[in-house]
Amino acid sequence: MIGFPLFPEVASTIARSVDLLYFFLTAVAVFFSILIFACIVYFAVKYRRQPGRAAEQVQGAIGLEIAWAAVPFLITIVMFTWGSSLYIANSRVPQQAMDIYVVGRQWMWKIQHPSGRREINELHVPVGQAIKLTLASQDVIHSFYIPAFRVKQDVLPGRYVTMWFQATRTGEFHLFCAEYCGTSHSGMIGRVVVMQPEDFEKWLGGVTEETPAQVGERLFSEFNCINCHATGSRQRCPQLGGLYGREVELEGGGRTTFDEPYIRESIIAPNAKVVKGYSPLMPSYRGQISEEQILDLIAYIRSLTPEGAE
Amino acid sequence: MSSETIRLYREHYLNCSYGVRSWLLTKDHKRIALLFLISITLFFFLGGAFAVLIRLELLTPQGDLVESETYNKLFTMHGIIMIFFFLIPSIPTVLGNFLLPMMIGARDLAFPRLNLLSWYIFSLGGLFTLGAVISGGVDTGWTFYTPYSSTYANTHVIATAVGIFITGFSSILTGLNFIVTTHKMRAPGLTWFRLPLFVWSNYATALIMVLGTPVIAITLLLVGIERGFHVGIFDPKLGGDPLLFQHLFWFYSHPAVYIMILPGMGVISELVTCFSRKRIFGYEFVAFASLAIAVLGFLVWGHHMFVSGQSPYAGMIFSFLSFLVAIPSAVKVFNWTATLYKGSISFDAPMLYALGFIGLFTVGGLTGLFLATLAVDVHVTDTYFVVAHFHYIMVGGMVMAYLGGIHFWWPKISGKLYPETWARFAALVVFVGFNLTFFPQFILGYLGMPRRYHAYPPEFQVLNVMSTAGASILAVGYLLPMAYLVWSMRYGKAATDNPWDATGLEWQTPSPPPTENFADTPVVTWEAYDYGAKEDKEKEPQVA
Amino acid sequence: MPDHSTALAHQFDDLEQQHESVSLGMWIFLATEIMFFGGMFLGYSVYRGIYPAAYGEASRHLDVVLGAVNTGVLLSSSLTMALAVQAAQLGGRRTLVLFLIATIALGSVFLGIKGLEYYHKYEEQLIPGSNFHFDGPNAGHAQLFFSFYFVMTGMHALHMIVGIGVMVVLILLTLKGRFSAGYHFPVEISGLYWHFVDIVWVFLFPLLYLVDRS
Amino acid sequence: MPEHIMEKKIYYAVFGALMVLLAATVLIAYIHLGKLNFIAAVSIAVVKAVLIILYFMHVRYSSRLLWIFVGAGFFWLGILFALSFSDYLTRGWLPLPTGWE
Repeated sequence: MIGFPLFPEVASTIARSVDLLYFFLTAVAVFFSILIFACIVYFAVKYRRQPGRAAEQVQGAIGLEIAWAAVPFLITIVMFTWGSSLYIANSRVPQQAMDIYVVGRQWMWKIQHPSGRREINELHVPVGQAIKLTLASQDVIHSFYIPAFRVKQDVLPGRYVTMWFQATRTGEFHLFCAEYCGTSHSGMIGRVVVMQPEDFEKWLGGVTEETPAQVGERLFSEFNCINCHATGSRQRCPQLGGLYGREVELEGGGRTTFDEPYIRESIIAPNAKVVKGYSPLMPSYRGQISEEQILDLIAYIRSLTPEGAE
Repeated sequence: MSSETIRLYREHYLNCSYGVRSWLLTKDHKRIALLFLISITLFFFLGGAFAVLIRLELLTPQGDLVESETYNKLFTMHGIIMIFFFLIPSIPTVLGNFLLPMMIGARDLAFPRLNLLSWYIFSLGGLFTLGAVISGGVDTGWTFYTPYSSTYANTHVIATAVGIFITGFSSILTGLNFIVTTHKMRAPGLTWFRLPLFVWSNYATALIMVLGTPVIAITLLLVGIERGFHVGIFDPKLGGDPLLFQHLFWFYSHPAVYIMILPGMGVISELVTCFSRKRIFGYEFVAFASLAIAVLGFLVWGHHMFVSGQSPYAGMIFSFLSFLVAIPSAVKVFNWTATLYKGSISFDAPMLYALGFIGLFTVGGLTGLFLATLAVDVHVTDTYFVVAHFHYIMVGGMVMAYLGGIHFWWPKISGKLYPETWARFAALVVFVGFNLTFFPQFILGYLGMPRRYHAYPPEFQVLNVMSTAGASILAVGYLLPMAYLVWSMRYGKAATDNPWDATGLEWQTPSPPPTENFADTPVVTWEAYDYGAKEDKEKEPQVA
Repeated sequence: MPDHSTALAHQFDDLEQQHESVSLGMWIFLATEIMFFGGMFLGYSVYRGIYPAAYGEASRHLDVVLGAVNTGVLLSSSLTMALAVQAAQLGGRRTLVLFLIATIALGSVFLGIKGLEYYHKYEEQLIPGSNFHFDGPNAGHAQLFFSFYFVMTGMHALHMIVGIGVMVVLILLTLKGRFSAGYHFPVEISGLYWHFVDIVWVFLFPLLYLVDRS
Repeated sequence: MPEHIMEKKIYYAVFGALMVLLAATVLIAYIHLGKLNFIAAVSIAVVKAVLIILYFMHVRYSSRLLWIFVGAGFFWLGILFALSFSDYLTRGWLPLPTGWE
């Protein structure tokens, strides 16, 4: 990789489309820069001060003023429309995306695969597969940035954000933290390793670690969640099996999707949104549980099947 | 010449009284302008010293010159000092203070005591910030993003925030003074559409200062409270929203960019007309473009937050509004260029700066479009692309305009001429050095080099070395004017009242002007930049 | 006619120009104050939107009676201030001083009641920070409400203290005979400032005390 | 601009109106109206503020320039609120995470 690159690698499905827009913007910028530079140089030479020739007073021209306000306006409308539609299109996560959880903290990225494999400052992904990242920060704001994929997302404390990408070629790419986060901000870097699916499977299988769902199951007892949420008891709290991804009705009206943010909120601030028919009895686990543990619990809850289905 | 000898004994604002007291208690806007000139020059070179250290550190990818902690403090202090203590006050408090009353035919600003107070407040805020620097510095970045600044940083956040908070009042007082002065103190006959465009642009700047600055004040106050008492206002652990800070911060800090550039645009309008001997092309459009920028500038702050977790709908609204603010800037550039058409152009040093400004501002403005475009901004935000873009606006634009203005009005301010050859040479050095420093950073940015990095991957080194080389040239370019302007105060040739043969009312006063500016209040019957009439008059045979 | 030459500053041509400049300047200053308080109002509103229940609960810990009485007191002080300005316009120095004293008195009553309320909050451990105590599941978000309560009312009270200081100076200047029917801008712009502080409270009262009382 | 001296009568009338509005705002707060409670509270506050600005602060009899600057302060406050809430009110619109604590 050492050398003198002038353009970043193109390694994701969206990279080309972003580059195309970038080339358009560059073309517009170059055109207008050259136009202005050329006019300045031409006028400066042609109308340089010469004895015997005075300046000719030109007051202005309404037509020109309208033209050079309207033309840039129209061009920016194109930029806006193109940029926004591409942005919206790029933020739509494909259905078949593989879930990977990321926790940022000063100053490292902790990454967790659904199979249980964990890694730090490295992200291994298979080529040609859409990857959906769910990210949280343990402390300050970070930003997950992979230049070769043209993706970047600030990672916030107290909230989940998502991003996705699909790598188009194998190789190693830079992973940066792009939001200043303190002393070792520039050390919060790593690499994204894109592998052939077979190699990726091999890599995944190479280590036998507990899967997040298994860790979550253990935490489920350790944090005494099981005392109330055990399968079979339905007096005090809702059944968790099979709820993931469904809409639930809330006490006091309203509905919400039973997804990662809602599960997280229910652990940290259980009584903010209580499912209809239940009382706000659950204690808050704020401060007692780490972001990674919450992600494990979510993985476990996702793995639960509805009662009686087993 | 006999007029020369008379000049020697004439009383003016510099020699009407002597001693430290006469300066520290002055209510004369011209003396206060010089007090500001001295203060912000000190801050400029301090901020510049930090910049030099940053560039030296980035010469090698390993980050081996200073520790990362030190590096973080360097770029933070560079940003804070350059933005709050140099760029924002620079043209308004120095050239604006000096020229605004003279340009509108007034004896002083509307509130001279507030004007002096503004300098004291500025100095107090500056001392606070310097105190924070000396006692160890601050490392949050000039943006003070929470919760890093409110909870995690171990440096002198509160002292620095207090310094900026105090300085904000200086900005408010200056803005208030300019608005009232422009409305109420114009000479008879000087209607709004006869005003020099420098006055329009300073008026627009003053509006932003007055309406934006209080918001940064309360924002920093809340950060201080959060940091001191941990009540949760910006702390997600206690239910706060860090993005609320970003909204409040950028509500001021984006318009603050226009505080920096608008007065520069005003200077350019004066310079381009004078050295082309022409009335400005499309006066009304340039004038209203200033006001449009001041208003639209308040509607675009969310483009700093496209990847921050802000709602994508808000992102689209802000993206659209950001494109709108590009239009008045484009209109200005086209009008300046058109002003050259059929002019009689001379290339004195101020004009070189002005032409440099137009070119660099064009590049800076056009690259701003990349950052307003949502899909591209996702990739380039928080990279060196942004760094390059805003330096093109602020250093390529604003500092060029400031230097051009200082040169142009130096004869009026000091009563002395600067050495023209040296000045042209310095202008070229600045232009070359600037481009070499910051153009490579656009490429670095699209390559993906994040900003605020103390160490970086080795493949970025070549471009970084170019940038550092440019910075050394740029440093020389800034030191040169400092040297010869100081030299000229003592050894320069005495300036005539109107060495550029310019039209503004300020040139109708003697150089340097007397304390009261005008012996009699002038009555204005002509348009601004009436160079045509001036040339015609000169063509008429002089009647003895 | 009183002598105007001492009142007219050298940079102005006449008193009318000076008068207009001064009152325009004051209004611009008030615009900055609107934005200053506006930042706090924005923070307050954002969290009220996110945590309506906690805001309702926390707000019920404030004393409506004291708040309403204080609003009445402050509105009365605005009346006396308006009358003071009128007295100044008419050149009545005695009435001017009396009305200024009345305004100071009412302002002090307001601050006294405010202090009493703060003291109650202190006793109830409702001051945000390490000693904050609030029953129920919404404690953390109630703390946010009280943070804004103290910051906003505290900033407001600080403005009142400044206003009272200004009025003391005005009284001294009046007694020295500085003001007349022709020259009284300082009284007038101080009045503007005082009314502005009143307006801030007009919004603070319902937003802080009456969030969810029904 | 000749100075306009208002009659005492007007001051008292405005003061009376302000006190009535104060009573109204307290009373309405105790009637359950749902979202209207908030709207009523803010509307009454706005009316009170306008009364104070127009009469106590003499803006009604002031130059157009003053009207512009009075308006500008509130207009800019409106910008701050409108665009900030363009974010907060639309965050839940997309199936994007809204996992607020």
